[in-house]
Amino acid sequence: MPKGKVVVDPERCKGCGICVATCPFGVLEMTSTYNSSGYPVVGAACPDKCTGCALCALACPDIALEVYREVGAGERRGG
Amino acid sequence: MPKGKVVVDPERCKGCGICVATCPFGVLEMTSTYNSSGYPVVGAACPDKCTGCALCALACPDIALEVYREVGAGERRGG
Amino acid sequence: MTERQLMTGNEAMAEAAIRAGCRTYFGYPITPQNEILEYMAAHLPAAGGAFVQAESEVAAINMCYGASAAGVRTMTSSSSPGISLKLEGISYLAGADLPCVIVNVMRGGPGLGNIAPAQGDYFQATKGGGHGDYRVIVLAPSTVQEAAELVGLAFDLSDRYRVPAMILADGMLGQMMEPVALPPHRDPATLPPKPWALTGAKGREPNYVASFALDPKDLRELNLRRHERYREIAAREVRWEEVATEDAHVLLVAYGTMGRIAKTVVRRARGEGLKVGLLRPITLWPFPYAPIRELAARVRAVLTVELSAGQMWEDVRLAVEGRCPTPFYGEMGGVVPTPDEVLAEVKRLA
Amino acid sequence: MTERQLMTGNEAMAEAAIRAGCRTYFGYPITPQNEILEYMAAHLPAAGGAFVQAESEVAAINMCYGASAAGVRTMTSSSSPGISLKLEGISYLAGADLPCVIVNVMRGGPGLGNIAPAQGDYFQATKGGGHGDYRVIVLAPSTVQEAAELVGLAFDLSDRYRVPAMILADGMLGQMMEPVALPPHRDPATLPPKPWALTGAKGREPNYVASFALDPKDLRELNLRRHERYREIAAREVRWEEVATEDAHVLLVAYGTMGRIAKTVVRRARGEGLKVGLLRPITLWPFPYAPIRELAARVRAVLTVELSAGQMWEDVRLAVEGRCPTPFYGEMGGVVPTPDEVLAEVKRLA
Amino acid sequence: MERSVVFAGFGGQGVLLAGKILARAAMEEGLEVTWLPSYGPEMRGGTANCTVVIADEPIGSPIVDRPDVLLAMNGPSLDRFEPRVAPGGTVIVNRSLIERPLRRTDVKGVYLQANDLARELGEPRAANMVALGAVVRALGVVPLEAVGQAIGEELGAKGRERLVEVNRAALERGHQKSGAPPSPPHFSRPG
Amino acid sequence: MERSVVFAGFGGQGVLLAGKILARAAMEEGLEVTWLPSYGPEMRGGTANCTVVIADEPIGSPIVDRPDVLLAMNGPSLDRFEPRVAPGGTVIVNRSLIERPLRRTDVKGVYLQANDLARELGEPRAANMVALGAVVRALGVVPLEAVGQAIGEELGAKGRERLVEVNRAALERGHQKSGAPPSPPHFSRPG
Amino acid sequence: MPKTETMTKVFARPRSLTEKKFTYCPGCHHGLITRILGGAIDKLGIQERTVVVAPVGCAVFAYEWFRCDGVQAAHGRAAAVATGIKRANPDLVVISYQGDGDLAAIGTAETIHAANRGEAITVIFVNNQIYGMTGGQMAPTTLDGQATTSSPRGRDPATMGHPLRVAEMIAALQAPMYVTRQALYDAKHIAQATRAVEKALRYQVEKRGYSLVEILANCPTGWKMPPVKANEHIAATVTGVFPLGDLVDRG
Amino acid sequence: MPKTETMTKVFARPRSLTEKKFTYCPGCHHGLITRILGGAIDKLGIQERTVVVAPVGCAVFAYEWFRCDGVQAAHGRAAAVATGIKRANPDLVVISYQGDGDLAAIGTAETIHAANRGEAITVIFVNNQIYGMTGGQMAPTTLDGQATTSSPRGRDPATMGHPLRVAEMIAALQAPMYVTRQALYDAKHIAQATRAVEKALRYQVEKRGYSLVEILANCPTGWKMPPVKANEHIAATVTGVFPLGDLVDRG
Ligand SMILES: Cc1ncc(C[n+]2csc(CCOP(=O)(O)OP(=O)(O)O)c2C)c(N)n1
Ligand SMILES: Cc1ncc(C[n+]2csc(CCOP(=O)(O)OP(=O)(O)O)c2C)c(N)n1
Ligand code: SF4
Ligand code: SF4
Ligand code: SF4
Ligand code: SF4
Ligand code: SF4
Ligand code: SF4
Ligand SMILES: [Mg+2]
Ligand SMILES: [Mg+2]
Repeated sequence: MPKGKVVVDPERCKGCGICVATCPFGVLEMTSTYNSSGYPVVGAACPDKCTGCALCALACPDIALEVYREVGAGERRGG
Repeated sequence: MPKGKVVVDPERCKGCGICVATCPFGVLEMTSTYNSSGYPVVGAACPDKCTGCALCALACPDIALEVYREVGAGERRGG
Repeated sequence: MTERQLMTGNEAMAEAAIRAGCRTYFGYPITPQNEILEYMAAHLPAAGGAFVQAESEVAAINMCYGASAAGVRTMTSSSSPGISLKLEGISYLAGADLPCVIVNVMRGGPGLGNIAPAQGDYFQATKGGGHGDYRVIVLAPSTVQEAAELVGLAFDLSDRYRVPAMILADGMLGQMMEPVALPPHRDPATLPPKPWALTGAKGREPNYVASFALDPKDLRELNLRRHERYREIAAREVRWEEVATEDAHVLLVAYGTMGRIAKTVVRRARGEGLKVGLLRPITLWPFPYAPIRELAARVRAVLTVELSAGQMWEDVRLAVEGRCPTPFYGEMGGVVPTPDEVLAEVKRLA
Repeated sequence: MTERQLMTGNEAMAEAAIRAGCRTYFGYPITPQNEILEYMAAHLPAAGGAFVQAESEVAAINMCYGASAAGVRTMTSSSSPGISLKLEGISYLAGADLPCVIVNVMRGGPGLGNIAPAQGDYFQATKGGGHGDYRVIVLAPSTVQEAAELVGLAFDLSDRYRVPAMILADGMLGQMMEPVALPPHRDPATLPPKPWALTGAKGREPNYVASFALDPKDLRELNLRRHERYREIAAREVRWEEVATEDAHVLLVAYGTMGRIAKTVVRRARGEGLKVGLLRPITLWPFPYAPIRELAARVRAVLTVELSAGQMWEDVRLAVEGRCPTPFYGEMGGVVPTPDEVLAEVKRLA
Repeated sequence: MERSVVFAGFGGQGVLLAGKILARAAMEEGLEVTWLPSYGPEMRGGTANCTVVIADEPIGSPIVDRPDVLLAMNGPSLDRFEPRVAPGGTVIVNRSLIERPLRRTDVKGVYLQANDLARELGEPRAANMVALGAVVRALGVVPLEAVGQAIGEELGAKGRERLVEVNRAALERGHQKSGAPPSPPHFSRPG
Repeated sequence: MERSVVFAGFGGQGVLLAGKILARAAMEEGLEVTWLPSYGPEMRGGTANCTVVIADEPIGSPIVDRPDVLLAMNGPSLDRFEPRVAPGGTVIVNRSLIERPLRRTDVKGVYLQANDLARELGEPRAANMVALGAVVRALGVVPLEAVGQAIGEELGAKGRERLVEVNRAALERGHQKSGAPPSPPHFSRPG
Repeated sequence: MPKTETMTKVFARPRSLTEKKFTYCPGCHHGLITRILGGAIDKLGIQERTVVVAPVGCAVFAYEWFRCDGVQAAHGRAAAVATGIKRANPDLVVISYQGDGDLAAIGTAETIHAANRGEAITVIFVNNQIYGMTGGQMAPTTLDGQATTSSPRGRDPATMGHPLRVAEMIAALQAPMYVTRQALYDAKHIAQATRAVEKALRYQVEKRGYSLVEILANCPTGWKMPPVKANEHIAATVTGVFPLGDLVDRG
Repeated sequence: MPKTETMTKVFARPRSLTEKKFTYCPGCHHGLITRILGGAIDKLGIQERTVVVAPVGCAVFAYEWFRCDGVQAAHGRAAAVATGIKRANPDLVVISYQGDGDLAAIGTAETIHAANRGEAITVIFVNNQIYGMTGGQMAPTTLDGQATTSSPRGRDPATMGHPLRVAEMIAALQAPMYVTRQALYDAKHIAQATRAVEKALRYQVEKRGYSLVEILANCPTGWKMPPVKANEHIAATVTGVFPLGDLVDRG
């Protein structure tokens, strides 16, 4: 498993939950933090499980996620 | 052959020639008479050949023709 | 007092239409008047009427044209850009002498603008935004109660004179709730007959409805007869409200939402001892030229206040004709002035 | 004298547009302006421009909106009912500060009316038939020569002020032929640049074209800036013609086709020793209020003559403001009065 | 100076073209001129007409309430326009299609077998040019040569030389014939 | 007498409904009342607000330049509307979501844990009713019972008795809590 | 049935038509279609409850040719007007008579949505591949290469597209009950078209829903062809682009 | 490619998008489609010659989300506006972004005729079966039985018709180069939709002509469904009415 990292932009996240449902590895969860617009924000529950597959980011309607992957772990890109 | 008769309303006829082309028996022809709107008017060249089949009237765009047929000569109607 | 209900202006206009015997409604969504359409969708079928969400405003007004030609009370509603699209149809209704009620819940313009309250469609409504020499009766409510009442009046006037009638409201009036005592229900069967309507040519000559007359002399004749009715309407149907005009030094002229704000202005001004009065046109066409002209002879200034760059202002100046100064105070783009802002302007004049 | 050609007003306007650098035309057939569309179909492609027969007037004006946003001179033409359909689009052009030339070859109305010459769309053109507080520059030619010249002017003014410009002609002017000396060709490449145009965001920030501003304060601001330009236009661009006004007792005010007929009236009146003059507005918006006001102080009456029920008449009365009587003579439905009919009216006044 | 003609006939008789050729000739002569057609759907199947005004100063109204000359190519046109002709004016009557004399006595009548004359020239469609010749004479402000010239400009695309020629011949024939004494010929049906 | 309230919060917090219930109660009390919402797309995801004006004579403007009472259900609403409150007026601050005290000193602050109190009542969505209770007290022109009654009329479809009940309880809780001393509590981050 | 001596009248003007002469050009199929409609109204006995909606186009006068109630609609909006009438009074039989500019250009939205809603109206669509009334401009149905006054070098598909096939487009919707394309270039096709018009009206009388009869018509004037040649052109060329026959019959 | 310690960024905001936050509701597919478009513009390197035409609808701000030139069109007229731009300057890449109310109701005529003329534009058609912006009224694409604020008892096909299948309608025309229907309810379909959008734009860049990408989108707010459930609804129900896949590919 390649190692990845997902970074949430809390001011862009609207807490829709789509990334949570999309991540095949259960990395993400809703938090009880609200951003300045009043939306609950998503966070990484178990960041270690993240493979950097970027499926979450591909599905996020608000481009609130950035995804990183360990160097050499493959070339799949979403942008 | 049943015997028919075709009657032209010269004020309705616009001399388009469609009836002339339609009559299977060459009954009709363009005349050199003009009506009050200035249109040349159609007439029966050989009225005797008319079968009363009404094809001319069915094709006339200006309802300028009335067709009669000898009693008992069949029931085909165009109206 | 009849029982009062808490309703938005949009809902009240829709319910009032049903109560006035409106049995066909054709509309297309647009903010800030969607609640009219939605109310009709929910309630008109139950009243035995037909509701159609049209594919566009153009289709909607032409459906009204058909329904009206068929003799049934009909209404459409929209907001500024949507009304622009209806103008050809309104001109056709006018040209075919068909009654119809059109509600314009105005918003900020031009173009897409925004959805805030505005009064930038006054010219369009009163001078005939569509082509040709026609007029529509234009009624401008300033409260939810009045909106409900004027809808009923619009149907009656429209039928009586065979002239389309428009309710010229705005986003604020459409969206706000106030208590309203609704008018009673009227059974369409009891409305005056329409012998000209397309009901099937049974036992009578065919009826034809058209705005078409190829020969200029015929078309002139149709126009002259219609303008005869316009003159009758102008003579009989002018409506307005006066507040504290008897001894006023400054006369405000304002309609609709701006008219009710002007009332607060008058109250505050009088509270401060200023002799300020208000004339609030209720019919924008026919416009209350005569009462304004009369008051203009007595006051020091006639201040027109509008949510526009100065549209009704032209009619006010036509009424005043130089008898006194005619200053103007306006806002645009959906900005609504506060009573105090207007009051400050009044003080400069008083 | 440049070589004169015999052309209809419609053809001359189309050719003048091409010579003014118009490189996109979008239109839809309607009598009495079809020759503009047909001329463009035949000649615009050869000039390197794009001609599209749109599916409707609505589509045509919105194609203009796109082409104008792309920075290319663009024109559409229609007649009364078709112009009504364009009003939403015209309001969008105005709201997005886009130049565009719109030709209205007016016909009898309202509704389908007929195809004879009329001037029933004056209000629509000058007061903003569409929604919101906007204006379009309105130019009213009265000869084929002037039609050709005003088309060029319309393009220039429209570009300079970023305000749509309308040529308000009528069926007679569109259909009649007169000798015309056409203006020279202008190369679009030599026209003033349009830094706001959508040409691809290369080496610069993106350009956005819109009439949209959700926040009322923003929309107000846009409107105020636009009205600033309107004031500039009103100050600088008023155009009119005066005939025999110096010593006139009766002043005729008439535009377009009616304006040229009025010239004959003035000639015949002077021939009979009557002191009659004519002020012929060339720009209907901005309207020549000031010169009319000035003359009103000197004459016994200002007679407005129009092919309508009295539309420009309101502007004339706004100009005169009670300084003298303002009688009106009008025709409708495509009827055009003869010089003698107007002369008879003048004699009643003189 | 301001002179006006109404060309009226049945759609297809070429009255608009005849008027246009006259207008072009007037323009080439340096005169002011307007040509105003009846237009639109009413042309189809019905009557067509145009009005030409020629003047030496700017022309006010292209609509003419009392034309100096009327060319009536068919009966309905005569019925419609005869009453409007200016007193002392001229009415050119296409006798090939019109079977009644003028009703008015205060105008001059010129009777011309326009269609027959054209047919004689081998070009039946040139009846309008025959009539135009008569108009030119009645009007008296545009030289016949200028009108002949204008025919060439209007019709003279490459390869149409014969058409131009026969039309000019028709023009001249009409001009010449209309110089004949103006007394009305005999009509079978009085008007 | 004319008193006005602005209800402001995040879309979904039920501020429009709270305002409507107050308006209905005022109407049932025979008063004049207007309810004016912010409307349209700006509601989605952004803030929502409504203005209620209550008076004993016809109401001129439903737009209020200086409201007597402000209910701020979230931070952005407080930021936006605090400056507009009439001097001497009251601002009800939903402390559950707002982490700053009032900036102004010429208005009275009422701090209320609206969401927490609602959660305690087992109906987290009733925070708006808790806050409405405080509004009713601050306004002082509509009896609490009338507002309780209006809740029933707004929400009381068949089978929703429990909902009505818990909302009434929330209303009373807010009313009662807002009676407490008005001194601002401690805030972690100053505003 | 009236007689002349021993003869019976076998063809006469439909009773549901007025005496007015048609304003169409010589040979124009609009007149023929009017006659067919009149005949169908007679046959179904619905003259007293029919409303004819006339378009803007050469058929603008259509409302006056029927001894039925009639209305003249704005250009392109006949289907919307028909919708308004039918919804206001479902007992009426509503005929929307439209040209190809009217129905397939400016009226595209109204055409498609009335059909998609399944309005219980009958649409008579006169496809003559040209704007007749305004002097022969290109219509959406104009053939590739066909010269018109607004496509003087012929319709160029690269910039103007190919002819729009309306019957096919409407047939693809779920609601329409009957969609057919007919022609009138000879007696056989006139008879077929007559039956199609009758069926379309019968479906409305039987409250089955929407129907559209597209008719390939001539326009001798716009096409600059003598009428007989124009009819031959339909048979030889036009039917190749617009195939004849029923596309949908859910009756 | 920027790095965090030893890591490479594998997903980032497309360069052709501005920094502005979307104004859409939580979970709304409009945002996702914007991101996909931005990615495709990046990939084809056409940012400096692209013009985005925004509709009236929830995507009204679309023109401001791209670092490309942009224009806001009147409701329903985006295809006409796009036509005007493209005809004025054929070197531009013109994207018409439209909702289903915009494109399939009020804009029906402009939609069909731009497609029929084969305008060399790319139409992104966001079919969310509802009028999102105005508060959830029925769209032409609303499913049978679906309740909306203007069909409170559910869409009744008897009076409101069945959902309009736009891609099918456009595919029946002769000019369009590429017509496809896509969805976004899971990663696989997002990837497919991305390729479709790229292809549509590539065809325009290659001057091949008109393309339309219909995207079955959600509207959690209008449907009154949480976003994840809304996506499931598309997979389970909406695709049944609107089948996915390419309808035309003449590339
Ligand atoms: C809004 C509007 N646009 C344009 C016209 C002009 N117009 C009249 S008829 C017509 C089209 C005629 O073509 P078609 O519908 O095919 O009917 P046809 O005459 O060929 O039978 C047009 C464009 C109009 N009257 N109104
Ligand atoms: C002429 C006109 N009519 C109506 C409207 C109101 N309006 C704004 S958006 C919209 C429809 C939105 O629905 P859709 O196109 O499906 O876009 P969505 O919001 O669902 O993405 C309407 C009717 C308008 N702005 N202009
Ligand atoms: S998909 Fe995006 S907006 Fe939605 S919860 Fe995840 S990060 Fe937030
Ligand atoms: S990158 Fe892949 S594994 Fe990591 S959070 Fe996103 S979806 Fe889950
Ligand atoms: S009825 Fe038949 S035979 Fe007689 S003229 Fe007509 S077509 Fe010929
Ligand atoms: S078909 Fe009719 S109009 Fe034509 S020539 Fe024959 S009778 Fe006359
Ligand atoms: S122009 Fe064409 S469609 Fe119109 S009446 Fe003449 S032939 Fe018929
Ligand atoms: S209303 Fe629907 S389409 Fe509009 S932004 Fe919200 S979820 Fe998206
Ligand atoms: Mg046609
Ligand atoms: Mg949608």
